[in-house]
Amino acid sequence: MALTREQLAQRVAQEFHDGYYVNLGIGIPTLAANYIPKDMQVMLQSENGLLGMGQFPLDEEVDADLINAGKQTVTMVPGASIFSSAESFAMIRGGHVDLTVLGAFEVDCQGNIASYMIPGKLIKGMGGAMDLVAGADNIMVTMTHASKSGASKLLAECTLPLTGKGCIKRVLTDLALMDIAEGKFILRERAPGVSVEEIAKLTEGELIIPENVLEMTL
Amino acid sequence: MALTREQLAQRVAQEFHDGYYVNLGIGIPTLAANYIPKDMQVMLQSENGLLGMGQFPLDEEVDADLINAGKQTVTMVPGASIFSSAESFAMIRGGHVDLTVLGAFEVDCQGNIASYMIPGKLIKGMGGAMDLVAGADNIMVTMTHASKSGASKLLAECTLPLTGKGCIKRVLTDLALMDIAEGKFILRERAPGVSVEEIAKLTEGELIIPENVLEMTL
Amino acid sequence: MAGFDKVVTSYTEALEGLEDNMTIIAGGFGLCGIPENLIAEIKRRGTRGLTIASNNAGVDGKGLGILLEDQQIKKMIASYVGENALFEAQMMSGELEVELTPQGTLAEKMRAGGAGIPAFFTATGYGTPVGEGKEVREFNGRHYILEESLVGDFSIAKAWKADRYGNLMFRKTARNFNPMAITAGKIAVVEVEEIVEVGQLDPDEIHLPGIYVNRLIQGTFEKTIEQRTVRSA
Amino acid sequence: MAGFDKVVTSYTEALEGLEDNMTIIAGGFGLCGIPENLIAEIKRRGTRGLTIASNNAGVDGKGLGILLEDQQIKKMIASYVGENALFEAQMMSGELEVELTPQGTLAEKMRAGGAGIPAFFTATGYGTPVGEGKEVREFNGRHYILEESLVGDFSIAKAWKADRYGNLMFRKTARNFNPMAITAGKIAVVEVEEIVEVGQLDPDEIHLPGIYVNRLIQGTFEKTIEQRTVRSA
Repeated sequence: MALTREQLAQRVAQEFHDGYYVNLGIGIPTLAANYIPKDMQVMLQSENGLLGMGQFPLDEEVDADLINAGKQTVTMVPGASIFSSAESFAMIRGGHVDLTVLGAFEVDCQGNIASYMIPGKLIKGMGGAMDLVAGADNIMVTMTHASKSGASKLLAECTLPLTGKGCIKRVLTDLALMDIAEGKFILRERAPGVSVEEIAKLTEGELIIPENVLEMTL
Repeated sequence: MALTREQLAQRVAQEFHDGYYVNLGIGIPTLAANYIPKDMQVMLQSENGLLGMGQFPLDEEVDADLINAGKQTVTMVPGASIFSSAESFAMIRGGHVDLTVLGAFEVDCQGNIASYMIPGKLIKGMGGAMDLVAGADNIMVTMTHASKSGASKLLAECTLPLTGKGCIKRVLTDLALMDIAEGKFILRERAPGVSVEEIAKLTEGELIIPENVLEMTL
Repeated sequence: MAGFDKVVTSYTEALEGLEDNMTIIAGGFGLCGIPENLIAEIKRRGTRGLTIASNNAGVDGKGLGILLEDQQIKKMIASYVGENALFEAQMMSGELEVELTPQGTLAEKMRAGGAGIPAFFTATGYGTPVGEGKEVREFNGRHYILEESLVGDFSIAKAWKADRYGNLMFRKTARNFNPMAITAGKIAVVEVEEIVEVGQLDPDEIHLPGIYVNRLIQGTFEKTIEQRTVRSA
Repeated sequence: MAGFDKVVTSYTEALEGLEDNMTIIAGGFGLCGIPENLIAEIKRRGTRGLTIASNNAGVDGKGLGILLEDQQIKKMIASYVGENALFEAQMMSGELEVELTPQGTLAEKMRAGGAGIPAFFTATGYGTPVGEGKEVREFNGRHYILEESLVGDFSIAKAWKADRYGNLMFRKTARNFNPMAITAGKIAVVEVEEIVEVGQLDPDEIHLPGIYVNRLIQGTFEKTIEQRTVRSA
């Protein structure tokens, strides 16, 4: 069975380590914050200028001056700090954030990512995504493995305009977890009940299948 | 009569305008702060990270954490602000300081300045001087017109390593005030009792002498 | 106004000298920390042909979005232009020129503009449409592109508290692009919620020194929330 | 140490991993805001062949000056090296390599190093010995030189107050180079006068977020004044 959004978020959360500063993109990555293990501290960076983002506010706590990068009202945890956009991206570009998780339209086996534009159809802009993928060493992309019509999103070469070149090393889809190295996808884990064959069929870029492919534990 | 240090400082102070942010170098420039007219507000920038430098502290006010660029203990005026060295030089390099006054060993009629090094003899470093001369539009250099042995310091071409190239437009010496334009010194004012001939004799670079050369009023 | 007192008392005075075809650098992120009343004043003045650098273009009917209604903006330099149907329509039709710029690059271009740095290298955008036509150089085995700084004829921004000298404090994430935007404008105009007397702000707690500010005005703010998201108790 | 608690309890632990021939970025201006005890610990460890980037090299017997006594420093990157006879002697004799760097360029090189910017253009030093061998480029009719950023294996710095997560506040002009120096070190070690509990610092008043800090230690400081200059009442 393909992973649900909640299951994707759970698997993302397994990438967290105690003491990690993490930037979570809009959508599934943001959900992962709900699955931080109780005995672990993770601090969330929001690229509009907040380190130590907390949960959504109670109705009476709502503050128009306190939002996240998705423009949602948020709160701060103890130990949070506020800074300018230049400082925020100094932090990101300088590689000080330990883990970045974000969505994409396409990823290819060269580590390229396309996530911000579908020419002629969708032009919303890259926001901070280009800086995030260029700045982080440790990036996880989350996306569906294929389109609804069954077209692979894990390509030999991205077809859409790139967000970043050669920067993605790990992709989590609803079917599998893969690393990217030396121009190939390497299958690391399969979603519970999903076969290696099914994953291979829906992966257009070259896929290495090691002898042991673990089933994800969620 | 050549100007005294105090007179030089008085003449420097005539360059101030109400509302000017000013960076004063060590020595005579710093003395100019004593001659800010009573009805005028001038704010002093110290490049180690202080805007709004006040007078020296009373003995009981001395604070090791509050010094100027000359490492002297100082105070702050109301409305002062503190910032990092990067911010301080962003301010300077970005041209936000209205007037910079600093000393020099040599100036030439191309607007070059040498002030930080005498090869084989004196190597103290440039500190902030190179940033100051590169960043400011409005710079006044103060220096003696000639060495004790009578060698001109206002040259056709500097002989010492440069602090900045083509950046000086105004020089105040103990004998004269000169502008620099199109490869020439232009005599603007002479010190009280000093003749145009004497100034010309001690100026090696090409000197333009307009019809009216005012005597300085101090 | 004398000495370092930057306070002006009307929005007309605040934007005096703003003319057609000028470049404006604007603070704010989404509708958070935007100079609402200065934007309204630009609309009132009817200034046209503007180039505006701002992370977003507001939403329909709010923020910089209101300047699109009468086509006052010729060109936007922004990182994200979603949430704005009119914007998309004008961009698609070619009425509005758009230079999509990564958020961190945009912030750094403003900072560099204010700091006298004409250009810098960044890995952001290398190998993407953003890098097209830009110089590529390798440092320590990685590829970087050369980005030039941004300066504006005016900058418009919003802060929380100021003293009369224009020393500024920002509040929470309404800080965002505001400090850098201010440094990058030849004439920097800032509106704030509160102006206090000189000496009332702790010099160590000032977020941006008044040297960058040319005009200061106290306003009242609507502070529209784009995504009001709450949890239950 | 768990989670984000950066506090270490000994100076030995604070500089664990510092080895011969490493590069250190140091905060401080003159003797103001210098990491006194971390410098003393480097002397105690006897680490040699160091490259140190710091605005000054201390004075004889104080600050980084004490590392010159046993010739622990191979190379200094500094803007001003006056007030230090031993320094001048070692420089003149060629024992000590010195890369004189303008103060603003040095600050920006540290900031760039921490911010992932490998190089930037600046007018500072164009046409001077500092510009020799560096690329020159014209932007808008002015000449600029290309300066590369600085990163260190370690950075050592001093702040005033911190919470246990390493969020920092500096005091008066002891701020100086400290914030940038911290960002430019792979392992950033900061000593402070006071460590408070998490949540006690206002997020809007933090000068440097703890994300840049790896190790934090509370110390006591001598705070030598170089030029005690007073006025009479």
